[in-house]
Amino acid sequence: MEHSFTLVLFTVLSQLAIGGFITLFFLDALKGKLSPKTSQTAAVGVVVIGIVAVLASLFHLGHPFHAAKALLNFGHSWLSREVIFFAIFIVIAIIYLFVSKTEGGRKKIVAGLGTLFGILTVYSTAMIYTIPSMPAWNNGTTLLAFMLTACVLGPLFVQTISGFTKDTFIDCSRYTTTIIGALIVVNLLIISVAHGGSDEAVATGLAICTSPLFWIKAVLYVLAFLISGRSICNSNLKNTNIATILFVLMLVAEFLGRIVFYATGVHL
Amino acid sequence: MGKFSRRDFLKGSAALGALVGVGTGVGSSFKKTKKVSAAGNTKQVFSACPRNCYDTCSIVTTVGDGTIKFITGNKNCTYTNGRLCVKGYTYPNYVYSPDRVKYPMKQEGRGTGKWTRITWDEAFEMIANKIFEIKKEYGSTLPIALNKYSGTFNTLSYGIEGTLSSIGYTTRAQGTPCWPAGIDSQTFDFGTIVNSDPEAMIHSKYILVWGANPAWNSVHSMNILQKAKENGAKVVVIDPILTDTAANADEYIEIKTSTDGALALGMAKYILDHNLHDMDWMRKNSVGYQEYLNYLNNNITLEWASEKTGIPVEVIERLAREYAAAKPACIWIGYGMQRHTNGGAAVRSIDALAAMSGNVGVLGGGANYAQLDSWLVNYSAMAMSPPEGSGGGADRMININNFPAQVLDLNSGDPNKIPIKMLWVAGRNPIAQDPETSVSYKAFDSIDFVVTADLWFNETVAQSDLVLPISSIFETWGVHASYWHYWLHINEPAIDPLYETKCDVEIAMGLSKKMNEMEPGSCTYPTDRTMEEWAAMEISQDFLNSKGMTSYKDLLKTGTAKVEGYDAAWADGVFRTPSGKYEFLSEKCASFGHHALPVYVEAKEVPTDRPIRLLTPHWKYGLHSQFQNLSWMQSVHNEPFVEIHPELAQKKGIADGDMVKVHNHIGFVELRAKHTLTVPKDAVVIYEAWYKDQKFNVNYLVEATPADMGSCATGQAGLAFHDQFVNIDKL
Amino acid sequence: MGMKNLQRYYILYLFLQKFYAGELNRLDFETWENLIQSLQQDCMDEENETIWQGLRRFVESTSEQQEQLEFAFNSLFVGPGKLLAPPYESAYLNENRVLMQQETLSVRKFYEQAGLELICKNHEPDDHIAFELEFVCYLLGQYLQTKEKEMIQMYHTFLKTHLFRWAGVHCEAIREHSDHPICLGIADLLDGLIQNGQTEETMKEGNQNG
Amino acid sequence: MANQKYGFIISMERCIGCNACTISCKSYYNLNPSINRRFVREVEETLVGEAKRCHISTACNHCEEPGCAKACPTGAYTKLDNGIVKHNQDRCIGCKMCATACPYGVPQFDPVKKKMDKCSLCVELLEVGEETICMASCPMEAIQVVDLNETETIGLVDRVNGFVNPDITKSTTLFKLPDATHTVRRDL
Repeated sequence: MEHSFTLVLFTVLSQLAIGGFITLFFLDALKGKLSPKTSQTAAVGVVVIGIVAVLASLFHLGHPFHAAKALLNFGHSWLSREVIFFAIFIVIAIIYLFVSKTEGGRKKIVAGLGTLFGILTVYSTAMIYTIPSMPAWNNGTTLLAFMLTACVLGPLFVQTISGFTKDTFIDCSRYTTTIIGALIVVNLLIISVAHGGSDEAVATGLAICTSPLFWIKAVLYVLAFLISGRSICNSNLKNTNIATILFVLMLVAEFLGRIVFYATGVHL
Repeated sequence: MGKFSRRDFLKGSAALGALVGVGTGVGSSFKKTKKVSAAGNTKQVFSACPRNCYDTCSIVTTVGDGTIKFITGNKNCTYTNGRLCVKGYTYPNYVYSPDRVKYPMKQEGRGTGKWTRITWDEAFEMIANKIFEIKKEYGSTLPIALNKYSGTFNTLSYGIEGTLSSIGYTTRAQGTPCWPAGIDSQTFDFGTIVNSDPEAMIHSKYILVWGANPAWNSVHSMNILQKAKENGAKVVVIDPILTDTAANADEYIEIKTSTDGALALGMAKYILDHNLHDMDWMRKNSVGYQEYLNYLNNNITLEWASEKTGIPVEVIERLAREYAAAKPACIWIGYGMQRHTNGGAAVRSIDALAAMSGNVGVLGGGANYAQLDSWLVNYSAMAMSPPEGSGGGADRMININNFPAQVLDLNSGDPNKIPIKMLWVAGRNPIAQDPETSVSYKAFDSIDFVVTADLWFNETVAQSDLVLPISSIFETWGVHASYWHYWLHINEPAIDPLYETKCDVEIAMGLSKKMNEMEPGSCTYPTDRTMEEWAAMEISQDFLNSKGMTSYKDLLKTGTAKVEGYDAAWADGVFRTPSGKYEFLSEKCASFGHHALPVYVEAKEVPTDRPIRLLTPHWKYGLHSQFQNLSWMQSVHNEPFVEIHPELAQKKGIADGDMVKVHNHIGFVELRAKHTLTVPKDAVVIYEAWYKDQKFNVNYLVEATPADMGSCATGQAGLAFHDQFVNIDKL
Repeated sequence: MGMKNLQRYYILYLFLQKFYAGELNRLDFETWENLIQSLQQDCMDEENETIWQGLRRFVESTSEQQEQLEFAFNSLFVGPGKLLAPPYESAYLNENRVLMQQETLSVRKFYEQAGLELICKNHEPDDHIAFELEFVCYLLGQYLQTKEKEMIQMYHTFLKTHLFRWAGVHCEAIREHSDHPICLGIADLLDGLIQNGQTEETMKEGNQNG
Repeated sequence: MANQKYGFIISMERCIGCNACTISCKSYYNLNPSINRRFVREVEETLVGEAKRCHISTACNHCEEPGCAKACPTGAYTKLDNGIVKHNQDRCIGCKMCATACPYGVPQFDPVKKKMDKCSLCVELLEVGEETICMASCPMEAIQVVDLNETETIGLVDRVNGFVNPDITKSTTLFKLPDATHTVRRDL
């Protein structure tokens, strides 16, 4: 697909921001496990990444200055919904910046709402691509893959931030390993579903399997899975440096994966 | 406006003084005006397409603000029904392309690209000087050659022949590449070419389209075929290629290339054996029928015909039975099947089949090839006499189909031969379109001075000393007739000529004026007429009378009018042969070295080292080197390809879409292979076309092999374009 | 904007106009050198580096190169081959690279609003750069002489809505297809004028806003 | 107006794949060279019976449930009562989602306007009782624009092998499939 790099940036970055925010919801708002500095820094990161994502997405448009018109078809268009949900998400993330220092219900409500709109955004993004004219995308794997991107990058992002803020390390190794495992399974699923589908889906499957980027991603997945898995039982590996390495590996892997996603989609 | 002199406000400027001294002043390109042009001010005028095409369409051009807005077909013409073809619709793109040749320009060293813009006056002076120089040295203008053909069939474009005639006796590229063998055949059989009005095919019960592809080359006739089919006629296509015409027919019969004569004779034999022939018609209207029938009886069997053509005996029998039973049945004889070393003989056999089965002179019947009877024009722009005292005695003819080789021969330095010193090219791109491209380059190199008149920069212009910019039909007057249908169109200018373009007659007048200024009496071309007057002079009184018109102005009301009386060609039984009858046995034919009867002539043998036949038919998005170069056409197609049957491709290890090299002893081309079941297994098909900015030129593979006939009616034999053999390899 | 600037622009536009009208193609080398020298003198106050780069290219061109100018000029702007850097506005702005469409007609309309019409209307496209430059010189000349505000306004609008909209791409085409120092210098000159125009535009806006 | 439902009927029996429709439409609407509103495609040679050349000419199929309208974030597409799927270019921001969503790949990105472009069924011509440009230009009269509510559709099909399944968005274009041509081929 043409002009897809801006879409790669938007989808991966928005999912990273949303994953990061949901992590804040759990670790900060619900459990209070993060230092104010970490949660503040992470929240700023979420907002900045979210805005970068929005700016990137504008470059995809023929007329970026008329982007506001994209809100008009909320009733039918998943793209309109995505835009609106993500805009609300960013606004809530900004509000969270101000309430994160406080304690109690208000913070939880804000974080909960942000999480809700974040999930709605990822769902809308996935639905944009779950369309009959793109047979390989037209199934649950698109949604699964997008959700998992958010799930894997979010906690790793917050862990990485906590490294910078010299916060105490929160161990998520079981969780991370599970999600990376799930990603590997979903990727196998995508290929097998494609191979069993229409001519165009088969062509997509073939294009994925022959893409060098896909194989680089596969290597990164396996590497990240091994490191993360090893850190479950090896307490020497439970530290923010390892988390940062995993974050970089998975971020690169998701970028490559998304490039492959757009490049191999075969239209009816 | 007045020129700007050094103004007070620019006191002290050093550059201004220098600049003011150069050229014209500021504002001198403009004049004062009060009006602001209103949008939406449109008018419609009649134009006509002058291309070398069966359909020669009348066009309605919508003009606004002095520019072409849109073009459509002229509904007054029932043949086209107000529709054009894909090529015609690209004309706005054609006229307004920034890449047209705009001004007269001269080149310092042919092929160098070092072009200088000159005025028309300078161009005329250059040409005139060269003519005088040649005349002085050789005592005649015979070393001046004209190579002009079918780039435009506007009758005013024959002004270029007139130009050369008006300066003296010159050398002419004579003949026509594409259809002369068939013309000769019909000249021997009927006396000349006359086809029934193609619109009358609607009355036919059975139509054999034999070696023609109207779906691509005569799309309005294709529509008539379709309507005839919907009326209940059976349409059968006989062709080596399963064309788009064949695809829309009831039946397609794949014939082995160059064996069409054998099929016609086989069918005639069956008809004779089963007493389905029209003895009465033959007795009354023909000579030599007994000899012909004897030849069928003694020499032809269906098994033989089947073996030659590759068509099963029972199919030939059925075809013959259906053809003879359907009344009326017509045959459309295409130009493809006569581009062979036995092509003329094949057309004679088909003519004979139509005649013996009683289908000549019948509404909805006929052996339809072409006609020139509708050209009720005076050729007044062409018919010029040489100046008094011209040397050389008469024009010298050289074969257009072997032009480069003949030029090289004349220029070989033999003192007994008058060489070609100057060449005028018009309405042609011979370097790209003639066979044996590499020989063409050599021939051009041997000529001192080359003038090319064209709208586009092409290979031939690149090899010229001087290029003259030509106006399109939308910028000039014209009178246009077809060699197939019977409509005569007038073409009035839709817009002013862009840049400094001129039509051929204006060039002739300009040159004449210059030559007579320099040497009074050296050119006879009249210089005192407007283009409208020239156009008016072209339309013959016969035509005006037959339509009840008093002047060309009446024709301007409808843009077009049909010459009547040709619903069924030869219905009056008056043939234009020496005997006045249809001649199965033609002494005239024999006098040109052929058999007097329409006998079978063996096809050219397939060389063992080049076993694959190369067919190079016309292309649907272009006409020779025209149209395929336009950006609109490029938006639907812009890459040459070779069609190959998957079985042949498999033997050669060529996958669909592979780059291949098609080559023979004279050259090669490289292009993409396209698998298709619609071509024969022993041939490949490359469509001839000129792609802008691409190296592709199929003529690197085409040898100047003459067809068997053509020299009687057109002066020179045609070209056996389809008797070419190649090898093909994956790259 | 200072009168001096406008006077200098007038000279530069006039120079470009003469160039595109083909009138500098056959100058003898001495006349050419004198012209360029005096052009440099006139441009002493010019601060735009691109314009100076162009002027320096002119000086650097040798007499052999200057003799070849016409060939280079024709292959870029005249033909007979495919134009490598078409000198027509519509060749860049029309979607089909087709001349004499609405793009050309809107230039025609502009001329008409200034009370002018091309003598060769409908024969040469109105949007040939030589005509556009001549028109620019006309407006500027009128203003410098009469100080009529309307003229300078039209001058700015014409540059903004026509010449400057496409001349940049045209300059790129020259750079891509030519290595002739004079043609490259012309591209620099034109680009420099566009840059100055943009700077002035921003300054003007700044002034208005401020 | 309300009772009309405009749609295309394409006679593949008549279509010869010449692209006259594409070019005349391009000329009338002065489209960018890189985009077209009509598409002429070669379809399987063995579509009906023995192998032969087969073409299909289509434009926007003015679907009953247009995928473009669902995908477009600005609501630039509207399915009108008269059957036409109208694209309002003033609203378009050039996000290209419609091109992805349309099963036929109809909307195209105009690189100059930076907006999408597609067939409007020449609505302004239809409204004054004239034929669409493609219909009036086709030299084979293979293209018809009809009121589908008033037209006999027996013998017509809504799908052609090799062209996309009409079920997804309920394409309204109907086709007359070509008859089989009896062919006699040489054995080699």
